[in-house]
Amino acid sequence: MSSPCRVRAERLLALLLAAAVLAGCEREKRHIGPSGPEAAPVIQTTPFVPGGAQPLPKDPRAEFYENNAFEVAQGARLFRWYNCSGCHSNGGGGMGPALIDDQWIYGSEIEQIYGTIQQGRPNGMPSFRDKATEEQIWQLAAYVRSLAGKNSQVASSRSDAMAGIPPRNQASPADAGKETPPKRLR
Amino acid sequence: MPHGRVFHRPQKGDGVQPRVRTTARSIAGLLGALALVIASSATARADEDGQWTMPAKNYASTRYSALNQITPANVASLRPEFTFSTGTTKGIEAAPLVVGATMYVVTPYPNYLFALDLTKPGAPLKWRYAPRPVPASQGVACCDVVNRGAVFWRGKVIFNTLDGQTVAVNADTGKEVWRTRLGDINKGETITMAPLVVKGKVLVGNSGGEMGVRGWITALNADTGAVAWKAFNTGPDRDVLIGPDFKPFYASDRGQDLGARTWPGEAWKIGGGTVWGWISYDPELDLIYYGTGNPGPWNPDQRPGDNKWTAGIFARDPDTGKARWFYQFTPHDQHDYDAINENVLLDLPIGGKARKVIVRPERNGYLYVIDRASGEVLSADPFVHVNSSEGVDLKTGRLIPTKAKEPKLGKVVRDICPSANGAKDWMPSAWSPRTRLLYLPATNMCMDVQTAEANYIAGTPYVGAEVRMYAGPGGHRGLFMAWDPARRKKVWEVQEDLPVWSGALTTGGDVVFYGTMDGWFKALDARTGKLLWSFKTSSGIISQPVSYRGPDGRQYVAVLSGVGGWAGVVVSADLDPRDPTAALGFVGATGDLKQKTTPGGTLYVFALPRAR
Amino acid sequence: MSQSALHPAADQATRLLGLWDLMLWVCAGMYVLVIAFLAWAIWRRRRAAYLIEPEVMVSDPGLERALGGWAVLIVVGLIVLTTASFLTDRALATPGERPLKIKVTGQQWWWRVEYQDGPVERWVETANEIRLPLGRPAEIELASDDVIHSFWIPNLAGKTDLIPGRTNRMAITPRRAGRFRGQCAEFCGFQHAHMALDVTVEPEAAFEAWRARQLAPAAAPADPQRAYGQQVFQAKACAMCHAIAGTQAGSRNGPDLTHVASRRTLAAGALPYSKGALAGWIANPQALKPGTNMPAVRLSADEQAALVAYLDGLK
Amino acid sequence: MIRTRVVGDLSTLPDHAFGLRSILFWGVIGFMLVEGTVFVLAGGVYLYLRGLSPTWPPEPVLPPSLIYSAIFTLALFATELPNRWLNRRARALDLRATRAGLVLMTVLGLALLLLRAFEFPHLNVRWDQNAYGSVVWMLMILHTTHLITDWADTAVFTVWTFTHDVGPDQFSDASDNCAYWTFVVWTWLPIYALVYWAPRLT
Amino acid sequence: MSAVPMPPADAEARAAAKLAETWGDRPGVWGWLTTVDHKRIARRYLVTTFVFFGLAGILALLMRLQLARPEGRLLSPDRYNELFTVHGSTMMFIFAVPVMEAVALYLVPLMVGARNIAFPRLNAYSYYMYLGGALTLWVAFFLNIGPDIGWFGYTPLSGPEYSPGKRADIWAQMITFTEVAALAVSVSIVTTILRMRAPGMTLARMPLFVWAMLVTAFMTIFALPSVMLVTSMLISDRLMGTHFFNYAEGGDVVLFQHLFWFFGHPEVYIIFIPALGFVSAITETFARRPVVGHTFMVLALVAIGFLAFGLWVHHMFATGLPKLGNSFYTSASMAIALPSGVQIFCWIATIWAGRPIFKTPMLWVIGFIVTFVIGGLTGVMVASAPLDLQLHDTYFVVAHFHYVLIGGAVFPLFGAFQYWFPKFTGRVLSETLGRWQFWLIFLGFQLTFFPMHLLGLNGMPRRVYTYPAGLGWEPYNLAATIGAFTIAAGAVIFVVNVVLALRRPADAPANPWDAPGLEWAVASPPPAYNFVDTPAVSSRTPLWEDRTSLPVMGGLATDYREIVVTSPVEAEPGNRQDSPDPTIWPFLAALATTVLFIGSIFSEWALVWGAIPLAIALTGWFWPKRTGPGGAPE
Repeated sequence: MSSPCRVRAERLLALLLAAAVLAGCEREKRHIGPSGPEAAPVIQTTPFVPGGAQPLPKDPRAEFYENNAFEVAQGARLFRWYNCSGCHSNGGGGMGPALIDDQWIYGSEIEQIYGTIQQGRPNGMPSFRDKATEEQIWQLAAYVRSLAGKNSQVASSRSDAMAGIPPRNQASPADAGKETPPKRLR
Repeated sequence: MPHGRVFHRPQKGDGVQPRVRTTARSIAGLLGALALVIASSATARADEDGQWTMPAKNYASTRYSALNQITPANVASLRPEFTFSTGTTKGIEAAPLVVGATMYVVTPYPNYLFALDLTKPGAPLKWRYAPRPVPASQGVACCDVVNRGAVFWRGKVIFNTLDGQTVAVNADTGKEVWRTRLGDINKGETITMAPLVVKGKVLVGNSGGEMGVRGWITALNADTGAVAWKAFNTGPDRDVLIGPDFKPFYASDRGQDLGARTWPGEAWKIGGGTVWGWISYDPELDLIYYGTGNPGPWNPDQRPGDNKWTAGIFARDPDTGKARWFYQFTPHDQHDYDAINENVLLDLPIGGKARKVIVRPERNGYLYVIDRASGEVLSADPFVHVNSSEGVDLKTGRLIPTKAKEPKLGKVVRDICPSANGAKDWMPSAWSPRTRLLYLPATNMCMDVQTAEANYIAGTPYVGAEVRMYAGPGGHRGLFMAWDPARRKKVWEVQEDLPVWSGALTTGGDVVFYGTMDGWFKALDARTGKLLWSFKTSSGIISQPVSYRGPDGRQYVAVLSGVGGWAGVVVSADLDPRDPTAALGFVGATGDLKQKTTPGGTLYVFALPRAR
Repeated sequence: MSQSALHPAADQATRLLGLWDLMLWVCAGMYVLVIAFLAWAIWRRRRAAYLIEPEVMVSDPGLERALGGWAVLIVVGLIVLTTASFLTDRALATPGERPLKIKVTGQQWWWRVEYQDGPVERWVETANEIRLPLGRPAEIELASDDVIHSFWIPNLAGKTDLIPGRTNRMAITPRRAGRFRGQCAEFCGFQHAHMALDVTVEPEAAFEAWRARQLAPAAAPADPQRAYGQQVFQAKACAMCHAIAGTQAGSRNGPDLTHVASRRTLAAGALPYSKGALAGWIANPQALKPGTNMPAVRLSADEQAALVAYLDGLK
Repeated sequence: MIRTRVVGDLSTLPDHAFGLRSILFWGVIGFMLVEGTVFVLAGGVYLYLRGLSPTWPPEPVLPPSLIYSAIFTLALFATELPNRWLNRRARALDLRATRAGLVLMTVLGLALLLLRAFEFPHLNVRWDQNAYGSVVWMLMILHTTHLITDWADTAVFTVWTFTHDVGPDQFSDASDNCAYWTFVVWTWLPIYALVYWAPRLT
Repeated sequence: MSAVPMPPADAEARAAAKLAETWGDRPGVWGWLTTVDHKRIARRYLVTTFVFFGLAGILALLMRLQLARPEGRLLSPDRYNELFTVHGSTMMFIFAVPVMEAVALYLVPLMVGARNIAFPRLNAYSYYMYLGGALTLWVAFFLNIGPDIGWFGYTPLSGPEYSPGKRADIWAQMITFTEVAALAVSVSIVTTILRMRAPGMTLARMPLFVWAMLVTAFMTIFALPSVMLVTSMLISDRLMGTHFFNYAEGGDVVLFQHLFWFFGHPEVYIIFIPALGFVSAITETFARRPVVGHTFMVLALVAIGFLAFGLWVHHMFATGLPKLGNSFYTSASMAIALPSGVQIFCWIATIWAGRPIFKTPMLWVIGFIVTFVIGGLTGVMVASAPLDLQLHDTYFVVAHFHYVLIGGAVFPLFGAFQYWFPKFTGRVLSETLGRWQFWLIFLGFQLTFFPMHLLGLNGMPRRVYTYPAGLGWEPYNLAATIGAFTIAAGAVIFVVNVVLALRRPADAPANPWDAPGLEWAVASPPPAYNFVDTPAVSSRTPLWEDRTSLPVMGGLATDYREIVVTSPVEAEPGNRQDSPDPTIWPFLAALATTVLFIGSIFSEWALVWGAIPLAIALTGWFWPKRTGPGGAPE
C-alpha cells in the first residue's frame, strides 16, 4: 500500500467531488438585483411541422431558469400570488387542468409553457403578457415544470401549507402518468 | 288503485295542490292543442298535465309528478325506451323539459339545446340550437362548466349560457328569439343556473362566488329580453332594492345599508352572494324566494362582519324586485355554505295550525322550516353530522358557529363537517304530497381547511383557502333520505358510497328516483326506502330526473347521465387525484371516481313495457 | 425621527428604561467592586518573581469568608433585579382602557397595518406606517404569513415576534407626540435591513382626521395624465400585487396603495417619499432594495410618467 | 523531564475486566446517554406537538394498528431471556454457549426486523401527511435504526467468534453487546407507549 | 505502596526506547492517516480550528467594512447574509467548541497521567468528521452555496419554502458532522477522566481544567443531541416533506427554537467552561499558589453545568411565551451569575493571596476578568424578560456575547496557547510579540464591541446588511470597524509569533513556567507514550509537592500498548487494558460517513447506499484484533 498512490486517488476523488459541486453551483445561484433587457422566446406549441419534423426552437435562458432552485422557488411564490393555484390547485387542477400529470395540452417544453402563460389559451387560460414580467413568466414556467417532476432536483419538498401532493423534490416525470387514488382516510 | 285515497288527503288545507293546479292550468291553456292531447290521455289526472316545463316541475319546487303508472309493484320491470347522446363530456346537472310531445335537453358548455320529437319512435332530433358561448368562460367556471336547465315559457325555451347570456329560443323552430348579455367573464361572472319565468319575467342570477363577483338577480322581459330590474345581494340598499317594504323578521337584518356596513371597506364590491341555485314563487303571496351564495373570499378574516346579504334567503316582489324579507342562514359564513338550495313551498301543520312555509334543506346541515310570509324560522334541525356549528338560536335566528372549527389564517383546521359543499349542495330534493315526506339527496363529508390571504385579481379565483375533503363518520360519502318536516325527523335513509349529486324525483306511484355518481339510476319505495330497481347508465348521474306522460299515454322517467359538477370534475376535467386539494378540495373525497366512471353525456328514458 | 430605547415616548418604553437604569447602576457597582479588587490584587504583590518557591500548603479561611460575603452580595443584587424585572413584566402585561385595536402583519419585507377598531366599516388598511393617538392605549395584534419577523419601535416598547401560525399581542400607550422609527428585529431574509415602520404619535383629533382620510377610497384621477396612469396601473403588473380602494385593483401581495402619496416613506422605509423617489423606485426597485419581491415592470416613458403622476395623486 | 521514583507496580493487575470495570463499556454507556437523550427529546417533541393539536391523532387519521406492534413488543421482550443468559455465559468465559447465544441473538434480531417491517404500513399515516405522521415515523425510525445497527454488530461479531480464537476481551465485548441490546429493548417501551397508546388516550 | 528504589537511568532509557517503538506511528502519509495518538490528533484539531478562526475573522472584517458607513454597497444582502451565517456557524461549530476540545484532547491525558485517550480510534474518527463538516461548509461557501439563514437557522426561513436549494441543507449537515465529532470526543474525555487518572489522583485532587472538561463533556453529551435532532428534523422537512415545522399541518416553528436553544444555551457554556479551566491553570501557575477555594470552584463549575440547561427560553422572550414561564427563566438565567461571580472572586483572590508574575498568559487572564465581567453583567441584563424585549436581537446582544465568547473564551484561549505552546511544540513564544498581540487585541476588542452596546440601545438591530444614515449610528459603527482591524493586526502578530517560534529549534524545557501539573512532568513536546511510568499522585499540585522527583508506578507492558484503568472516584488501580494500534479504518469510516452525509443532501437514497461502505468501514474498525493478552478492539 504505497502512499503516493493513495494520495493520487484522493486527488482524483477530490476533483470528482469538486466537479460535482461546481455543476450544482449554477442551480444554487441567486439572481437578485436589476435584470437586463429580455426578449420573449420563439413559441411553437406543437412539434408537428409539415414537410418534415424539426426540433422545437430552444431558448438560451430556459436552462438557467429551469435548473435554478431560487428561480423555481420564486415561481412557486408567484404561482400563489398570481392566483394560478386558484385554478390549478397544488397541481391537481380544478378550474384549470392538472399540472402534475403528463397531459400537456399546449406542450411541455419550458418555452411552450412560457408561451401558454404569456399568451393565454382560448379555453380559459388568461394571458399574463402585461401582468407579469418576462422574468416572472420564466420563473412560473420553471415552477410548473417542477410540479410535473421535470426538474425535481431543484424543487422544494413542500411549502408551509396544507399537505397536498407528494413531495415535489422526489417526483419524476415517470410518476406523472400514474394516478394512484389517495388513500381513504377514514 | 291507491291514488284516489291518497290524492284527496293533501287537499285538506294543504294549499299545495291548488297552486300546482293553477300553474298547470295556465301552462295548459297556453299550449292549446297540445294540452288537449294530454288531457285525452286515459291515465292522467285532470290536474296533472304530464309535462315538465321547468326544472323544479312547479313554482313550489316539489319535483313531484302525480303520474302513477309506475308503482313499487311494477317498477322492477322498468326498461330503457330510448337514449340520446349529447356529445358532451362535461357534467350534466340539467333536467330535461317535456312540453307537449317535445323534449328539450340543454347541455353543459357549449350549452347546446336539443329538441327531441317524442311522437316518433326513438325520439329523433327535431332541431338543435348552439349558442356558441365564449370558450374562455370555461376558465372562470368554478366547479365544472355545468348548466342546471332551461325553462319553457309561451312557446320559448329560455336558458343561460356559461359566458353570462340569457337566450330565448323558439320552441318549435329552434330559432333564437332574443339574447341578452348579463355577465362579464373578465370579472369572473358566469351563469349556470336555470332561469325561472314568473309573470312574464325571466329571473336570472349570476355565478362566480369563488371569483370575487358581486352577486345579483335580475328580471328580463320574457318576450324581449330587456332588463326589467336588477337587485344586487351586497352593497347599499338602493343596489339591493331594499325599500320601505323590507321587513325582515330578525333584528340583525334591519338597518340602513347593511349590505355595505357589514363589510370592511369596499369588500362588498367583490363579496359574492351570487344566485346560482333555485328560485321558487308563491302566486298567493306574490313573492319569489331565492337564496344567495357564499361571501367571498372563503377566507373569513378578510371580511369581518355579517357579510349581508350573502348566504341567506330573499323574498322579493317579482314585478319590481323590491325585497320583502331576508333571513341569513349563515352570517359571516366561514365554510362556503352557500344558501342557494331549493325552497320547497308547502303548507304544513305546525303547532296545531297550518302555516305557509318554506322547507329548506340548507348547506350548513340544518333543515329549516321558515314562515314564507314573514321570514320567521319555525324549526331548524340537523339532518347530517354537523360539527361546524352548535345549532340555530331560534330567538335570534342566528347560527351558532363552533369556535374550534373557525378557520385560522395559515393553520389547517381539521374535521369540519359538513364540508364546503355542505350537507346538501345544489341537488334538489323532492316532496311527495302523498307520503308527506321530503326526499333529499345529501353528502356526508368533512374537510380540512387552511385559509390564506386571497388576492383579488379580476377574472381569477378569489378564494383564499385550501381544502381537503373526505368521507364523514361512517365512511359513506353520500346519503339519500326521507325527511318528515312536520315531525322534524328522518324517516329513512340510504347510504351511498359516493356523494349523491343528483336531484330527486318522486311520483304519484310512490316511487322515488335518483342517480349515483358511478352511473346507477335507482328507484326506491317512497315509504320505506327499499331499493326496487336500478339501472347502470353510461356515465355518472348528477342531473335531475323527471317523469312525464308520453304522447302514447305512458308514464316515462327520463334522466341525463354525464358525470361532472364540483363532485365529479375530477373525471370530467381529468384532474389529478394525487392532489387532494384539487377542485377546491373535492378531489380529496372523490379521487377514486376515475376508477369508477368516465365522462359522457347520454339521455336515458325509461318506461314500463307496453301493456299487452 | 428617532429610533432609540433611551428616549422613551410611551409608558412601556419608559418602564423599560427605568429597569435599564436600575440594572445599569447595580451592575456598574458590581463591576467597580470587581475591578477594584483586581487592581488591589495586582498592585499588592506586583514585584513577585520566580525566585520564590510556590506555596503548596494553603488555607484561606479569611478569603473564603470574604467569598461568602461576596456570594451574599450577588444573591441580594439578583433578588433586587429579579423582583424589579418581574414587576416590570407585570406592568407591561396590564392592558389599558378603550384600546385602539391594530393588526400588524409582517411580510417579506414590509408591514401590513390594519386598524381593526370600531365597526368593520370603519376599518382601515395601510402599510409601513402607524399613527397612534396620544395617550390612548393601542392593542397591537401581531401575525405573519411567511417567516418570523419582530415588531419593534424602541421609543415606544420592547419587541414582540410575529410568528407564522401564532398570534401575539402587545400594548403601547404613547405619552409623547413625535415621529419614531420602528424596524423588523428578527432576521427575515434579503431585505431584513430595509423593513422599517414610520410611526407617528399625534393628538387624538389629528389621528381621527388622518383615519377619516384613510377611510375614503382613492380619489378619482383629476387630469388625463393621471387617468392614463390609473389605466396603466390596472393594465400592467401593478394590479397583480397592489390594492387601491375605489378601483378594481384588490390584490394583497404587496402594500395597499390607496393613500400611498400621504405616506412619508417608500418601500418600507427604504426611501423617504417624494415623487422622484417614487419614480426611481418603480423604475428599478431591485437596485434600491435588492431581492425585494417588487419586479421592475417595463414601461414606456409616457406610461411611467403617467403612473407616477397617478400614484403621487393618491394623497 | 523530571526524575522519577518508582512507588508501585501495576503488572499484578488483571489484564481484562467485564462490565463497568471495562473501559470500553464506559464508551457504550456514553453513547447510550447520547442516544437516550435523543429518545427523550424525540419523545418530548411528540408530546409537544400533541399538545398543540386539538385531537390526537389529528382528524381524520386513525391511531396505529395494535396487532403487529403487540407481537413485536412481546417478541422483543422475550429476547431478553436469551440475552441475559448469553451475558452470564460470556462472563463465565463459556465459549460454546457464547457462540450459540450469539447465533441465536442474530437470528432473533433478524426475525424482529421482519416483524418491525410489518409495523410501518400499519401506522395508518405517512410522514408527509402531517406533523403527527412525521413525529411517529421519526420515533419508529430512531428505534429501528438501533435495531438494525445492533443486529449488524451482533452478526459481525458472531462471525468473528467462529473464525478466531476468543480471548477474555471478546467475552467482555459479547457482554457489552448484551447490555446494549437490553438498552435497545427497554428504550422501546416508552416509544411503544407514545406511538401506539398516546393516540388512544384522550 | 512501598517505596521502591529508583530504576537505573539506562533501564529507563531502554524502556523509553521500547515504548517509543510500541507507541510510535509509521512515518509518512500512511502514519499521518492512521495515527491514533491523542497529541497528533489534537495538534491537527488546533491547527484546523485556528485556520477556520482566521477565515471566519476575515468574514467579520468584510462585514465591518460593509457596515463602516450607512447604506454601504460593498456587499449584496445575499452575500452579507451568507457572511454572517458562515461567520457565526464557523465560530460556534468549527472554531469555539472544537478548539476547546483540541486543547483538552492534548492535555487531559497528560494531566491525568495517561498514555493515551480512552478511545483513540474514535478520537481519530472525530477529527476527520470535524474536518468533513468544516470543509463542507467552506467549500460550499466558496461555491456560493453558503448557508444564509443565520447560525441559528430559524424555521420557516430555513425551511423548504423560504430557503430553496441546498444552502440550508449544507448548514444542517455541517452541524451533524461537527456534533458527531464533538460527541465522540466528549465520550472519550469523560471516560479518560473517570477511568484513566493516575493512581492516587482522586476527584478532589483533579486539576480544575480537568474538572472543567468533565463538566463540559457531560454538557456536550446532553446538549448536542438536541441540535442534531433539530437539524435532522429540518433536513427531513426539506428533503422528505415531513411537517415538523410546518405550522399549517400541526407542526410548530417555535419548536425549532426550543430544541435549538436547549442546545444553544449550554453551547455557550460548553465553549467557555474549558476557558475557565485555562484561567484556573494559568492563575495557579503564575500566582504561584493553588487556586483559592478549589472546592467552591468545582461546585461552581458543576452548578453552571446544571443551570445551563434550565434557561434556554431566555433566547425566546420575544416569541410571546407565557409570562409566568418568562419569570422562571429570568430567575434561572440570573442565578448563573452566582457561580460565575464565585469563580471571578476566587481567581482575583488567588492573585491577591499569591505572588503573581505577569507573563503574557497572565495578561490574558487580567484581560479576561476585565472583559468577561462586563459580558456577564450584560448577561444579567438580557436575562431579564422585560428588558430583553428592548435588547434582544440588537447590537447590544452582539456586544454581550462577544464580550462573553471573546472576552470569556478567546482571551483565555490565547493565554492558554501562550502558556502551553512549549508543551505542544517544544518552543516558547516570544513575550514581546505576545504583549503586542495582547494589547492590540484587547484594545481593539473594546473599541469594536463596546460601542455596540450603545448601538443596540439606540435601536440598531442585528443581522442587517446596512442601515440608514441619520439615526446617530455612524460614529459607533465606524469605531467598531476600526477596532475590528486593530484586532486583525493583533491576530497577524500572533501568527508571526507562532511562525517565528516554529522556525527556532525545539529547545523548550519540560516545565518552563515551573507549573504544578502532571503535563509538565514530561518532555516538551511529550513522547508518543507520554509517561515512561505511570505517575502516582498525592496532591492537587504534584510537581510542587516534591521538587526533586516524581513518584511513579511501573509494570505496564512496553511491547504492546497497555494502559491502566483506575476507579472513578478514588483512582485506585483496577486492571490493565490494551489500547488500540494505529489504523486506517477511522479515516475510511469518516470518509464513508462524509459521503453518506453529503449524499443525503442530494438524495434520500444516499442513506441506503451510503450505509454500505459505512458498514464495511465500521466492520473493519471493530473487527477485533488481538494484540495484547486481552486483545483489544475498541
